[in-house]
Amino acid sequence: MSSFSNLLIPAVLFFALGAIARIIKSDLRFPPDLAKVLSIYLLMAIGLHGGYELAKADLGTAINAIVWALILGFSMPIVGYLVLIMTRKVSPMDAAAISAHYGSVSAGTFLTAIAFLDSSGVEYESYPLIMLAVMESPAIIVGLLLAAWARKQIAAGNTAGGVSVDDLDNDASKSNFSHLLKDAFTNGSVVVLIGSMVIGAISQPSGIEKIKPFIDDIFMGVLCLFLFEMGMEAARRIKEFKKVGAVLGVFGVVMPLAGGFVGALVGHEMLGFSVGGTTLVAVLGASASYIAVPPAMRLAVPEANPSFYLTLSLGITFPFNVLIGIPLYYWFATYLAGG
Amino acid sequence: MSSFSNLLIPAVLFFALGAIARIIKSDLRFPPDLAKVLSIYLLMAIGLHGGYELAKADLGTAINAIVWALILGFSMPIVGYLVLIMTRKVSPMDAAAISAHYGSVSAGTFLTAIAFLDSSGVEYESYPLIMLAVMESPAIIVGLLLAAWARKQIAAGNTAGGVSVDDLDNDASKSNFSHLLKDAFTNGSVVVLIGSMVIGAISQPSGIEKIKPFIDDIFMGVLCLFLFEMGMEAARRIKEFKKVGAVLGVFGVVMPLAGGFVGALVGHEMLGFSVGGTTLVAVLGASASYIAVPPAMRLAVPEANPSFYLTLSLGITFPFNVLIGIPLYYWFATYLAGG
Amino acid sequence: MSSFSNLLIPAVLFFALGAIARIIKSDLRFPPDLAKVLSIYLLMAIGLHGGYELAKADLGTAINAIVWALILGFSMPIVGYLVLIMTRKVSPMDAAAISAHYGSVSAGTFLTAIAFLDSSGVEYESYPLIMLAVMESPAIIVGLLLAAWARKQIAAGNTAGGVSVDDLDNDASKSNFSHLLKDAFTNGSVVVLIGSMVIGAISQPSGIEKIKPFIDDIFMGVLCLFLFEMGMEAARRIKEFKKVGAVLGVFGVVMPLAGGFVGALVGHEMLGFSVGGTTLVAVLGASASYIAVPPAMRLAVPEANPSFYLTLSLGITFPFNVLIGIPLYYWFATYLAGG
Amino acid sequence: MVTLYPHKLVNIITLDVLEERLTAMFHRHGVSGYTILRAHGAGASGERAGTLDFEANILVKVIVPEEKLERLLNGLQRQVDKGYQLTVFVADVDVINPAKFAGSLESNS
Amino acid sequence: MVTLYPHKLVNIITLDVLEERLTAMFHRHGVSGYTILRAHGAGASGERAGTLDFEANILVKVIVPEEKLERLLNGLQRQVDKGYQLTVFVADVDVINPAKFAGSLESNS
Amino acid sequence: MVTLYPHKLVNIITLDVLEERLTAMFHRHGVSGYTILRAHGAGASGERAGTLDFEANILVKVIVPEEKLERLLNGLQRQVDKGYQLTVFVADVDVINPAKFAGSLESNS
Ligand SMILES: Nc1ncnc2c1ncn2[C@@H]1O[C@H](COP(=O)(O)O)[C@@H](O)[C@H]1O
Ligand SMILES: Nc1ncnc2c1ncn2[C@@H]1O[C@H](COP(=O)(O)O)[C@@H](O)[C@H]1O
Ligand SMILES: Nc1ncnc2c1ncn2[C@@H]1O[C@H](COP(=O)(O)O)[C@@H](O)[C@H]1O
Ligand code: NA
Ligand code: NA
Ligand code: NA
Repeated sequence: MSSFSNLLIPAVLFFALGAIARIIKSDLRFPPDLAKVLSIYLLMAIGLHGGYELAKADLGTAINAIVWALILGFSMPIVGYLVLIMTRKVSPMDAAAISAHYGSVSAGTFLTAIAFLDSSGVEYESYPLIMLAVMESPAIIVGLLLAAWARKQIAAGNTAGGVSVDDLDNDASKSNFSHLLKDAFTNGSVVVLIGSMVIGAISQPSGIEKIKPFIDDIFMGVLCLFLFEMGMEAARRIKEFKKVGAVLGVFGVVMPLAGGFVGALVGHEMLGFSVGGTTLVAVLGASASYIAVPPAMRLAVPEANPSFYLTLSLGITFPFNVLIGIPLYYWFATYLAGG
Repeated sequence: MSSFSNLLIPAVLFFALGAIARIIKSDLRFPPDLAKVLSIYLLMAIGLHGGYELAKADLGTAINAIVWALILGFSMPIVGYLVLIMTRKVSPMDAAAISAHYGSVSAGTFLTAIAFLDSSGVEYESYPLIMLAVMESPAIIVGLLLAAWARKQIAAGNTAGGVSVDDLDNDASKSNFSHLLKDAFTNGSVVVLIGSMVIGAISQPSGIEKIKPFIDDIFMGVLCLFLFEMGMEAARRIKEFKKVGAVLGVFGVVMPLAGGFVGALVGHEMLGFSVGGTTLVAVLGASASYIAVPPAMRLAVPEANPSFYLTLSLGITFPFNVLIGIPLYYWFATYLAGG
Repeated sequence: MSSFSNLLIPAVLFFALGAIARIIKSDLRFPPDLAKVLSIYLLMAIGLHGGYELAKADLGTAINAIVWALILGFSMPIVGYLVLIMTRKVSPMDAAAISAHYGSVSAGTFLTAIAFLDSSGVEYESYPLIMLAVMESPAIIVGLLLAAWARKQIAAGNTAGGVSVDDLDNDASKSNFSHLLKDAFTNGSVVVLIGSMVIGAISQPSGIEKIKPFIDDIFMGVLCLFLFEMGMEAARRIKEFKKVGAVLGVFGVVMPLAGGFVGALVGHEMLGFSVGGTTLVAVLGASASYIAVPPAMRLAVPEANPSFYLTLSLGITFPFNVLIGIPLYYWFATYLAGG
Repeated sequence: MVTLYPHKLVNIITLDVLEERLTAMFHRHGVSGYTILRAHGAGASGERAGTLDFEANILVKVIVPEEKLERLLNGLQRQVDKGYQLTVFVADVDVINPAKFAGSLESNS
Repeated sequence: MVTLYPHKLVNIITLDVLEERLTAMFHRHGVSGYTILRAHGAGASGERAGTLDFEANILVKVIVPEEKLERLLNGLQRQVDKGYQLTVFVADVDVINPAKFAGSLESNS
Repeated sequence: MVTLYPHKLVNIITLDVLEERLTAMFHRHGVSGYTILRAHGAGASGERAGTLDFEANILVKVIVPEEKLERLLNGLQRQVDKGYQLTVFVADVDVINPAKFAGSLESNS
């Protein structure tokens, strides 16, 4: 099938339907807690599925994949930060918060890519899944480090404000940097995903068999519902494009392209994955988090303007990846495999 | 099977259980958002299913069905309005708001009819589904037109109150009648239903195959849960029967009977449907909306007393159709087919 | 398989994951209404399943099972009350409220036991299910009676406070003891469970067939999600252990052991069940309610301190049963069968 | 120009499971209506996280004309005396439509 | 020491379906923001249990400096005149950051 | 007759993700409890629709005796200085049970 036929996958069509509903100003509203429940379900299902597969996988390749996930997760925010600072369009705090989103990943985009590969009949390895789990946290940590560094620079010439370690009023469990690190690893999404992977890996096969209908059969339908709502949220955010400005808008497209390119190279060259697996690693590189990272940044980098990072990750990069990026990364993975 | 054995269908039994729970004053409460989530799911599932079927259907018949859906949707509220005005029991505003409900349709009743036909092993066409989607909006529009007309009549002798076009304080996006029309078409239920139909029609078959377990296998169970809650809501409303009075109460039974009769004739004579399809068109004619229309009337006809239209559509007509109407319309469809 | 391999059942592992998430202070939060929706689903599914099975069952055995369920449900709270009074650690009101929880049952624990038996390939009768439904109410009634008796004792020397029958200000529908009894039988959980059983028993088989995927296929997965959340709740409660004190803490382990022992004897000796069925009756004896009884006690015994009964039933007995009790009762049932 | 009429707003924080008990009392105490919001929180009796039925809070708001305040507070006090935990606080508010708060729930239904 | 600045808190209890209508009005009336809570309740028009879309309540809170109160109340009164049921009450509150309430939603977006 | 005792009700509108941060502060500031309601809204920083975790609001209510007000407001002001967006307003309320608000959360747990 043509690599652009992803537009005829139900998951992508529901994403578009959500966006259209918002654009025509429909009064359709999803209940406040639905997105949360759906994302807990999706993380649980991919975790269980992935853990089950990984228990049968090759340890050496798994470790290799983890190492490369860490390298991507730590390096991409730094690159993003430097690029953003060079644009001179945002403060250092904003640059730190934005770039943390790009080092992390979007499970929604990843799952859309899986739906795309499935409907194209392309096989893929299960290692990218463990990379997904691993990549949630490092970017948050780098974001915090960059923000702490930027804060220190600012504080050198200005003693007021900022989360500083010696601040008397701080809650002991928050102020300390080591506690911010802990937060990155006890993040709800990370716990559900990694916990489910472990359960998938160690459960008796008969037990897993019993929950298969829940995690496999209804999975695609639940994903459609999730992307339906996310389409509405993305369209709400894209309206704020003008606040963000053209330069940042371009960043929201170029950054995933660069991440997808690097991810594909890692998948193909370093990890020796098939076209499907390479596409998935590209998607990990390209996608920006909009579930786990925004609340973490709200809490840890209150000085950053959320309009910037939300509009970029949810309003620009997410729809770009879903509609254009995924088939593009797939095409590139095919090119690499053929080269 | 006997045409009254619908009382042994789980969906109908759960409706009854909900009503009983309320009548015995159980402290059972469903969370506030559950009905909303369930109805989004049901609309999505029937939309996808119907769109998929319709993509394979005959265009001429489909257009014919749409035309007749429009005729029913536009004419029934007008008939209802005239009857209500003649009873002299309600104001013109109330008559407009009530009759809009009867021109529209109830997806819950329609789905119960499908469960009834399924469990009786009766086949049915997929065209009534597109009629369901089409009939949501016209009735809302006619209701608005009737209310505007009534309001004008009242305003002729009384300058105070009412939503008038030249009201300075009105929100530009609301006051204008064309915007009220827009609201009828961007109504949340309409967007989910029609959007899902389009997706069902244009998606790749392999993609639809992947979401079948979500939209088909668990469908009846979700419908049971939905009707369980709706049974509770209907029973809560029926208590207000005394406020509504006997004449209106009779209207709540006669109107669906008339609509079911007309609908069956349309299904059999005009559209040439089988007994199953004819039953479904009868149900479209008979049922009154209690999801999409009440909020629209709250907003557009604030002068109407909601007790009237809610008690009639949810407390009287809905249980009447579920318990008695459906087997009756089926019997009538069988009679027509045999005649 | 070894009787302690229950720790490798996904349901048990998700319970543990929830507890761990809380212990490592993850920011994972489940939406407020999720537990409610999941427990309505679980009660509906086990009710339907059980009713369907029971329609095919032997009436004599069923009645016998119901009688023994009543005996257990009425006698266990009395025993618990006397033991608690003897410890001299709690007031009579607290003793009444706590012991009501132990006479009742925990559907979550019961379902985990079923998952355990399933994954061990052990067959079981369907009668324990009807016992589960029957045992919800008697314990509540005994709890109310014990509290009324204790209140009377206290009032003999003290005229202030307490829910007394002649209290002028009382709502007529609450103050009267007969109304408190009514509450025990119209309790939401009881209505869903018994209602679904009746529906499962009287529905046409073709109707039940249509809802099987909803109540069977996805059941284990939903149970995992429910236990995931309950693991978090249990861990939150166990922190309050110190408030409860060692003596009560011991009660929270000894009471289920005693109840499990008695239950197993009833299952094996009186009802002649297989090892699987005997294990389930033991679990009914051992488990303490944390869904239906706590709200009932809040309302009817406001003088009792909820910290006591919540910490005991949810924080101590529930995890004890899930992790240790179930395999132990199974082992004991095997022993009885072999003896 | 909109005229404002002074009234009393009685707020009650209590358990979700007591909702029906309270609203039954409101029917007997001649108030014209009530509004209820779901809440969670913490106090002397520990945390009420709101995830399970038995530890969810509600915040109940009842607006009454000054002359009905005493009777309502007495009714609430009696509930407290019976052991029900209510956190009660009263504020001054001005309403634009005093007729709305003069009626009673009983006469409506 | 924190300085407090007197303001007015306008509370509106109404139907969930009117939310967009009200917020559109706030944009036109120069208020700086609003906060909305979901609620259920009962009053002269019967019970609003909150389980179905068309009978859920909201409690809307708008803080305004005293000089903007009249204009906002007039706007609300006009909605009532049109038949929309609003339960409105006003309270005195003190804010720590008066600049926040001087702006308007329009100028933000 | 029920006696009423004047207290201060501090209201804070902020982000859901800051809840734990605030409640930790309450434990340190000697308040006796708090009540939290979920909300959505809009203000200078745009709309917070409440459908995604990172843009849901909460409305926090803390009742304190007058003498504890200053300390609590100072604590809140310090959070604002650090960049956290808090919308704070204070109202006068009367309570029926002043003993309840004299204690502190720390001493409870
Ligand atoms: N000082 C306070 N300020 C606001 N809400 C409170 C306060 N104290 C108690 N509450 C609320 O009242 C509920 C019961 O409090 P308590 O009876 O003290 O445990 C708590 O869960 C809070 O929601
Ligand atoms: N006296 C009152 N105190 C608090 N809320 C009220 C009062 N009267 C009415 N309400 C609220 O306003 C809504 C509409 O009231 P009504 O228009 O009187 O039916 C009710 O559903 C309640 O939420
Ligand atoms: N004037 C106001 N009245 C009521 N709530 C407000 C007001 N201004 C802001 N808020 C609330 O405070 C939140 C943050 O406001 P802001 O920091 O101005 O964006 C908003 O989302 C509203 O919920
Ligand atoms: Na990335
Ligand atoms: Na109709
Ligand atoms: Na028990």
